[in-house]
Parts: sequence; structure tokens; C-alpha cells
Amino acid sequence: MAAGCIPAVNLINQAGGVLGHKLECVVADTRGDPADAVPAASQLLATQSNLVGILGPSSDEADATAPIFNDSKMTMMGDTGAASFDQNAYPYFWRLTPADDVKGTAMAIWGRQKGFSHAAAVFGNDIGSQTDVPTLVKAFTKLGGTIVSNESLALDQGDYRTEVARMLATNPDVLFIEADAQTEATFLANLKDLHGLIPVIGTSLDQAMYQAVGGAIGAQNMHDFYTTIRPLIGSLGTSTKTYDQALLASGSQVPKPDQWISDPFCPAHYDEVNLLALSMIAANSTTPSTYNSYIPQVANPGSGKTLVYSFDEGQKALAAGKQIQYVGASGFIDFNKFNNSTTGFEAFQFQLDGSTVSLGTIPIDEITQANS
Amino acid sequence: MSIAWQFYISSILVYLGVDVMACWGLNLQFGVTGIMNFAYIVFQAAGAYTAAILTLGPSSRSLFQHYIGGANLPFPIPIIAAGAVGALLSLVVGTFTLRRLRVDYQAMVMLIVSLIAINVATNQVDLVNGSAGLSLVPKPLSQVLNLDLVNYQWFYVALTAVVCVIVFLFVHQVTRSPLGRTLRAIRDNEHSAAALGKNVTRFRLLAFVLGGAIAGVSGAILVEFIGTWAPGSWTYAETFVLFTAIIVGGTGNNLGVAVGALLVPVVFLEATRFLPPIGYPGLIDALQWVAVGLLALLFLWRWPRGVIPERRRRFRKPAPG
Amino acid sequence: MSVLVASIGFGLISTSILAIAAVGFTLQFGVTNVFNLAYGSVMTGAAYAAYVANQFGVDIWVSMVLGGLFGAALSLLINRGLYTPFARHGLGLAGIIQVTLALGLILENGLQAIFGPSYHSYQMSQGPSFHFGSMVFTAVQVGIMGIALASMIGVHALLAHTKLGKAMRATAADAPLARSCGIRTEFVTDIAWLLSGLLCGIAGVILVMDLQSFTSTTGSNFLVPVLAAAVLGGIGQPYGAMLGALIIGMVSEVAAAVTLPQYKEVIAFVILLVVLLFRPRGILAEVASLKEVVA
Amino acid sequence: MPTSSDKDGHRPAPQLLLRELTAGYGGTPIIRDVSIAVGLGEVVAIVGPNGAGKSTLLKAITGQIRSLRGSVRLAEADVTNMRGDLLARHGVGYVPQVRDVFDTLTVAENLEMGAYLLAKSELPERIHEVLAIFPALQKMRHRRAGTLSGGEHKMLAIGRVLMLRPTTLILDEPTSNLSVSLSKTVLNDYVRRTADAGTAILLVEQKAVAALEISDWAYLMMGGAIRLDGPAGELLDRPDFRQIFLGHVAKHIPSETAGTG
Repeated sequence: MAAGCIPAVNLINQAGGVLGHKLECVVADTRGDPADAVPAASQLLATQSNLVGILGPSSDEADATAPIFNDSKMTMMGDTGAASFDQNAYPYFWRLTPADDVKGTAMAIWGRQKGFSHAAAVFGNDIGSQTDVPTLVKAFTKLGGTIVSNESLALDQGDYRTEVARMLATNPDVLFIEADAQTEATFLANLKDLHGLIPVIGTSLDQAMYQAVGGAIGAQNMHDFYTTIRPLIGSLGTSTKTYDQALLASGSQVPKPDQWISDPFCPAHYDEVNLLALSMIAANSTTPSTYNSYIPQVANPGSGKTLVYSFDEGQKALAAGKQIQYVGASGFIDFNKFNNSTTGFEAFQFQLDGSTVSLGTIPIDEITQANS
Repeated sequence: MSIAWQFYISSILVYLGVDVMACWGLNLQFGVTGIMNFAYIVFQAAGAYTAAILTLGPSSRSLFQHYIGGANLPFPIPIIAAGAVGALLSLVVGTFTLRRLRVDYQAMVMLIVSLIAINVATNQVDLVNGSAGLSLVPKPLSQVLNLDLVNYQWFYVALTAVVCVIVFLFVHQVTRSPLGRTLRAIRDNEHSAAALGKNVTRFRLLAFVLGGAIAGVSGAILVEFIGTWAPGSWTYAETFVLFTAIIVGGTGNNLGVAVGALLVPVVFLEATRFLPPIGYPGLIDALQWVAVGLLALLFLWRWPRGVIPERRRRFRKPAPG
Repeated sequence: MSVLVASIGFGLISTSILAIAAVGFTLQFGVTNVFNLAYGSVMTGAAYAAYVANQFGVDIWVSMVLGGLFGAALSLLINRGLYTPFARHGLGLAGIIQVTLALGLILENGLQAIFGPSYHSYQMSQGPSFHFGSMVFTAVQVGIMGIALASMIGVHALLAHTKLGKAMRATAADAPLARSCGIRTEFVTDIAWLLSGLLCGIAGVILVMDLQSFTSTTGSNFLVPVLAAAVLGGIGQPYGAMLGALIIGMVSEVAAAVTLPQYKEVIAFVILLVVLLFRPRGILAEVASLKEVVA
Repeated sequence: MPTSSDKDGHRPAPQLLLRELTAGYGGTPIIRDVSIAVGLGEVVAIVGPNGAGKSTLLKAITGQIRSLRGSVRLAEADVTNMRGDLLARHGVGYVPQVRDVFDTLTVAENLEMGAYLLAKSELPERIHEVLAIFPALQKMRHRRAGTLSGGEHKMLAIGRVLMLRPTTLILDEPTSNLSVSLSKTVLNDYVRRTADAGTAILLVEQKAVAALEISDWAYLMMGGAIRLDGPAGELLDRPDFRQIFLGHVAKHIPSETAGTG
């Protein structure tokens, strides 16, 4: 998260800050479960008197902390795909992270587009993974494919050989998979040893996942067999370049910044900071209760809007009295009435050095259609 | 005091109340009776899920979470029911595990029970919404009272305090009574207690069930406050924090245990929130567990009877004949 | 049907790893009565030790031996430096269990603090695959099964046919009596911890060789099946631990083949609970029960 | 060198010698100033009622608890507070009252453990010798000790301790849990014969009459101290002994009641 926040803050401060104020990133450790996140959130609110916005927290912590921030009228950029926010009712809660159930549909569409017809769906029984399954199954079937095997995995077992054998017995031509890093790595390693890999469509995104899965099956196999589906990144890429440069320049604050270059979450955090900052300028206020409603104004598409690719561009356009649309390093942003922004997905292939190359996109219209 | 600080402090006070209650319940089982219940957090979770489900409306109305039941019951029924479910589950587990098993076997069986419980809660998604857990649990009486946020927080602190007092009066009564003396006798020497004609298993089970009921209530108080509960928050490490609190405070002593609950889960763990972040995310968390482990070792070595030791009562043998 | 047959083959691999770990656990338990909940973290520690060696270019099988030696040294240190002093200090059985749990948390999180939360893998090849009917094994897995078999035969030979092994069994049965026979029970205890730690370390490394990716919690995630295998057979009974490993390993895999895979471990544990209901000391433990009754 | 005390009270030079031994738990003495001598070839009995401190005395001698004062000597060596395994190296054999064999080991393995300190080459000869004393053990060599009956159990326990060919043998109530006839066999056939072969035997017994019959010398212990001692054969007839000890146990003597108590 620091790898997204710090580059953004550096650029903003270099450009003069927000309405004369310098920004700073402060980390609050939520310790990974809802019960711990509650005091962490309220402590953050209490001890940071100049708090202007929140990035995160993720997964199940969001359910516990969103009401706290919302009731305190503090804008938060959620980092959760949980379906409980699909029809989010908290005005101060926003998310760029795509909903998990939408991701399932995107995986199904990509699988069918590549001509796979007999799919195995193997998902961990963890929080993020299971929400993908119903939409994946529904969409894949609707698009004419067959789910031949649908297994859920107990996490972190010593091996998954029998599960692999069960799956192989159904002769799938593609494997949809999502689980925690250890589980996915072990499952795929077992598959590799028992039979050899088959095409895999997964969501392995972050560094930990890549280390675990890539370490288990090898970089070459990752390249040959593994397609990862992740939120759409704008094809223009101007914002991404700006972000990458800022990230690499922040080496004194972010340890080993280059490891985050291909991480999909960091650009989103970078965008979130820029969105907050630009909406503050648009609202001419750093008070969340004032600027909060300006967020869609600086992000969503609209006729006559000027496209901006960085904070500095946006600030200047706003000063010139223009309406702006911020195009993020993580892609186009378009918030719906539930403050969710889902702009489609993109498929990526891993290169031998761990970086990714885009294979194509799955537009949001197609996803909505397949999901209906 | 600023509103944000009031918010933080009131949250911490609620957590303190929950931890104190949980520690009293565990103390009844472990401190007073000597049962190594490494699955304690499961009973807290059972209470939390019960309270959450009974407070939430029927499952069919929400698209994103699935659970059995959903009853829209008013306060305080969900909390009382949580205690009942904690007790009932303890009765079932205790009946199977407390008979004839040595303390180390019991410890292992409890670890297994907690693994099975987490597995079932995670895999039976229809039961309590699997690993995503339950969320958006309505806060009790919030509609009726119509308080603003901070005042509601203080109301909840008061509510927690009242429940704490009730639980305290209960555990105090139990530990002081002849029943409490019998439980201690069982802990100190099972065989001689048995020789005095006590049905050791039955008394153990009783302590286990009472402790389980308190665990359930503590879970209910917590879930009604934070509004969400997921399997990620009840691993055996969480139970270890409560064990450490009891050891630090004073095993077997209700007052000591309350002090332990203040010192370990609240002061010791909260204090680290104020540290500046170092290293990668999660490093402080890891070091914190190292510190809790060292704290437990330190007390077991240096002050095994805790900050406020249990008063050793002389145990008079019944007069012969 | 072929999945079922295959699952029996997979069960052999699971059993191999479990058996090494469970026999190691039970050896030291028999001699010192410490229910060592830090065992899983010591496995992880050994896995990291082998990882470090492997990173320096040491062959994985040599690294495994180094991991085993690390486990042996760490276990001896733990017993000499922590458990024995605590026991001498007058801490009871329940207190010692908490000491072991505390140590487990310290080790696990200490390893995380050192190596970070990310995943690591060994530099190794799984080698060619061998087919035996519906069963498939990689060369590494065959190696793992070979090591397990060799360990079990080694442990058996030691306990049944050597003076030291018999002295270990004698110490486990009755330490004061063993002492009165002239057996240096402290030395025997050290050997038991070394041996237990060696098996623990080897189990930790081969677990990771089989998983192919690991982190600081990998060993402790594996702890409960190990305890289950040890207890199922009758704790302190090496042959019981082997039997327990066979049952737990086979039941998990076969259960995954014929029922719901996500419950495979649960099914094995339920079997354990049922066994304990009828035989509270495990399958093979009927003789050792005098031990605690007579103080 | 006389190997046994004669009837006149001349006793051989002490092999095991306790001087003013004081010991107890947690700093509180249970036994006080106990002085006892056992010579080679002698059976020396310590008799006394329950709670007299006999078990504590044996624990102090065998290093299971620390003594607070006094000394234990073996021939010329000071073995006060010596660990059990080192005592065995000094030739002390000890048979506890209960848990006197390794239940999980076979009979043969039990005997082997008895000879733990001997070279492997001596083993066959020692086993042969012990089997000559207890031929019944031959048939049960491969049975687990835990499955033996009470008499077989004690036989094995004594057999095990004899494996080392101890110079000093300490027996803690070897006849408890045994029938009257079996007790006699154990005492007469095993204990007495072992002493006659030159071993110093310290025998702690509650069955005073039976014990005194085969002993050379006896000490009466009560309340943690030695109250009187003398040649075993005379002790039973001494009025002070009858008054102090047997008066406690039973009103009528010397019937076998005291012996089977």
C-alpha cells in the first residue's frame, strides 16, 4: 500500500500540495481480522487530527470498519472485493477494487473466448475465492461451456493430490483457480507432478502469490500455462508510466520499489490518493464531508470533460475552470450509484522475470451482459 | 476530549469488558478447574454467530450473505441465546472430551475441536456465510435510543459494564461457593477429590459449561458492537492471548484475571498501535506475538501465580467417622 | 475407481511425511512427557535452515540432512534451555504445555520477522514421474517414501536391538528405575531430543519439498495432523505413531477421493476423537498407563 | 573375613554405612539422625509401622531426594546425595516397592537393563546365572513385563537387580502384594540366599516377623528415627521391642498377623 500512496503523495507535494497543504502517508496495522481492525480504525481517527482520507482496509476488515469511518464522515477507499459492498449504502465508502463476483464472470468470459469448453473450477474455501464461484459457474454455463468439476479446497493442507486426481478424472481443458497462495501453489505443483499442467486461468496477482505459485511450478510454466485476470488497465498507459517513474524515484521511502512495478494493487492505491486530492481541489476543501461528493466529478467520464493523467495535470485543468476526468494508473474509473467502479478486466501472461504482458481485455458491458 | 478520542476510548473499554468476561469464563475452566481449553475461542465464536444471526433478519433478503435462521429478535434475547448456545456447545464438546483424558490429550483434542469448528464454519457456507463471515449486524437498541454516534458508544460501554457486573457476580458466587472449592480440589488433586466422593467428570463438565456460557456472552457483546464476525478472527493464537492474560493476572483469582485482561489484550496489545511502523507490513504484528510469548514465559517462570495471586484456601478434610 | 486407487498411492506419501514427524514427536514425549506444541514451528525452522543452505547452492538432499541436524540441535537446546528448567522449577504438565505453545508462537513469528511474510521455494527438480497402475510418483516422492521407510526401520532397529534404544525405552517406561540400573537418564533424554529433533527437521524439509512452496506458518499448519497421528497410535509408542500416521494419512486422502475434499482432515480428526472415546490412551497404549497414577 | 554377623552380635565391617542422615521434603526433615550399618553377607532389616519414614529413608539413600545432613558411605566411598545411576556404578542395586520392572520391556530386556553397566560379553553368563536362581523366568523371556503376575513380577525385579551382581542390595518391601507362602519363598530363597552369597542387603519390611526371621540384624524405625536395634533373632523377644512396635501393630504376638499386615 505504501508503494501506491508514497509515490502519489510525493508527486502531489512536488506539485505544491493540496490547497497549500502537504500530504503524508500514515500506516495503521489492522492485523488482519475484523475484531482487531475496529480499535485500529478508531485509534487512527483519534490520533491523526489532520486525517483527510483512508485507503483500505481489505477483505473482511472493511465490513467492520466501513461503518466507523462512514459515521465519522471520513472518506475511505475500500480495498475489498466483498460482495457485501456491491450495493454499498455508505456514502463515504468508495472502491476501485472490482467486486469478487464480477471477477468470476470475467474469468468465465475469457475462458470461453479462448475456446475452452470443459472447465474445472477449483476454489479455496477462503473469503475472496468462494464469492467468485457462483458467477463463474453461471456465466460459463450460459456462454455454452460446461463446468465438469467444481471443488472447494480446505486451505493449507499438506497436499492436494487426490483433489487433483478427482479433477483430472473429469478431463477438463481448462482450470479456473483461486485460493490463498500456499493452497494454490501446492495444488498446481501437485497437478504438474501428477499429469503436467493444463491451461490455468487464475487471479494470482500480488507478489506473495507470484512467489508462492511461481516458486512451486517454475517461471516457465507460469509463462506457458497461467493466465491471470485482473482489473483493466488503460491502454493509454500514460498514468501508469507516471506512476512507475514516481515509484522508482521513491526508493528512499519504499524498500526495493521495483518489486511493486507489476503489482496490480499499488497503482489503484496511487489513483485513490490522486482522486482524493483532486476532489479536494474541486471542492476547495480538505474536509471529507465537503469534498466527498466531488469524487465522481473528477473521475467519471462525461461529455466535455478534459482527460487528465496525473495530479498535476488535473490541478491545472481545474484551476483553468475545466471539468476533468482522471484516468488512473490502474485504468479508467467510473463510479456507479453504489460508489463502485468497475471498468472491465484484462488478461495477462507472466513473463519469465515475473512481469506481465496484456493478452486482451474483457469490457464491462460484456460482463454485465453475461451476469444478467 | 475530542469526539475521535471518545470514540477510541469507548471502543477500547468495550473490548476490555469483552476480554475481562472471556477471561473470567476461561479462568473458571482453566484457572479454577484446570481444564486446558485451547478451543475457548470457538465458544466465543459460537456465541457471536448466534447473536449475529438472531439479530439479523432472514437470510433470503440479503444477496451477499447466507446463513441459517435470521430472526430479527430484539435486545437482549440474542445475547442471552448466545450464552445458552455457548453452554450447550460446551456440554456437547465437554461430554466427549472431558472424560478420562489426561491434560495433554485434552489440550490436543481441544485444538482439534477448534480446527473442526473452523472447517465446518468455513465450508458450510449456508451455515454462517463461510469464510466471508457475517456482517452488517444491527447494533442493539440503536433504533430505539436514537443516540448520536459517540453517545451510542458510551451507551454500549455502559451496557458492557452492566453485563460484566452480572458475569462477575456470577463467577464470584461460583468460585466462593462450595462448588468453587470442589473445583479447586479437582484441579489440585483429582484423585484425592475423587476419593472424597466427588464425581470429578460431572464437576469438570459443569465448570466447562459455565465457562462456555460466559464465552458465548462475551462473543455476543463483541459482535453486536463491531457488527461483523468471520472465521479469521478465532484461531488458537487468540485463545493463547487469553491464557496469557490469566497467567499474568493471577490464575484462579477473578480480580487478578480482570487485571490480566487489562494488561495483556488491552494495554500490551493496544500500546503497539502507537508505535511508528517499521519494516514490512506485518512485522510489528509478528514481533508482537513474539512479545506475548515471551511475556507468558516470563510470568510462568518468575511470577507463575500472577500479579494478584489466588489466595490459597486451606482445604479441610471432613472429620472422620 | 482409479481416483480411489490413486488416492491410496497419495496416501502413502502423506503417510511417509506424517510418520517421520509423528515418530519424532512421540519419541521425545515417551522419554520426557513434554507435549511439545512448538514441534510444528521447529519443523518450519528446519525448513528455513535447509532453504538457506539451498540458496547457497547446496543440493536439496544435503540441505535436508542439514535441516535435520538443525532440528536436532534446536530441539536439544529447547529442552535443555527451556523445558527442563521449567520442569525443575516445579511447573506442572499443564504449565509446560503453555510453555511449549508460547515457544511455538515465538518461533513461528520470529521466523516471519526474519524471513518476511512471503513464500519461499527450494531450488530443486521433482525429477521424472513413475507410474504404478493408477498411482503416480515423482522421483522426489519416491525419495521421500524411501527416507520414511529407512527412518522407520532405523528407529525400529535402534529401539529394539541396541542397548541405547532399550535404555531409551526403559527411561520412557520408568526414569527413576532406569537410573537405578545405572542408565544415565539425562544423557538418554538428550539423545531422545536429538533424535526427535532430527526426525522433526527432516519431516519439515520433506514437507516443504513436497509442498514446493512455504512460509512461516507451514509447519504449525501441519502440527495437528502430526499430534493426531501420535495420539491415535498411543503416545510414546513409536509403532503406534507409525500406525497412526498410516490411518490419518490414508483416511485423509481416501476421504478426499470419495467424499468432500474440503472435509478430508476433519474426517480424519473425527476418527481420532471416536478412537479416543473408546481407547482414551490410543490404540497401542495399554501398558503404559500405570505411569502417572503412581506418583 | 566373616561374611555374616554371628549370634553374639559381632558384625562384619560395614559395606553400607549411614551416619546421622537427616532428610525430608522442602527443607522439612522427615527422618532425623538415622545411623545404620550393613555388612557384606548380612541381611539387615528395617521394620516399623506405616509412616515411620522408611520410604523417605530409602529415597534419601538412593539419591531421589536430597539429604539435609549426615552421610551415606559405601565401603570407602562417600555417596551422599549421589545420583541413582552413579550409585549403580558403585554396585548398589535397588528394588523399589512398586514399579520395580520396566512394564513395556520384555523379561529378557528387563534383565539386560539390569546389566546395563556390564560389557555385552558378560551378558550371556549373567543371564545364565540369574536364570539358574529363577528358572521360572526362562519360559517367559519374551513376554512383556507388564503382563506378569505379582510373584513373577517380583522375581523379575530381583532377578534384574542381581544381573549387576551388586555388592549392596536395597529392597523396599519386596513381599508387599504377595501371598504369605510366596512372601516366605521370596525372603528365604531369594533374599537370604543372595546375602549368603556375599551381598550386603538392606531390607525394608512391614511384615516384621517374616523379615526378622531371615535377617541378621534389625533396626526399628518410628517417627522418622531409629528407636532401637539389635540381632534380629533376639529382637522379637525383647520386651522393649514388643512394647514399642508390636504394641502398635497388634495386641497378640508373634502370630502371623503382624507378618501379613
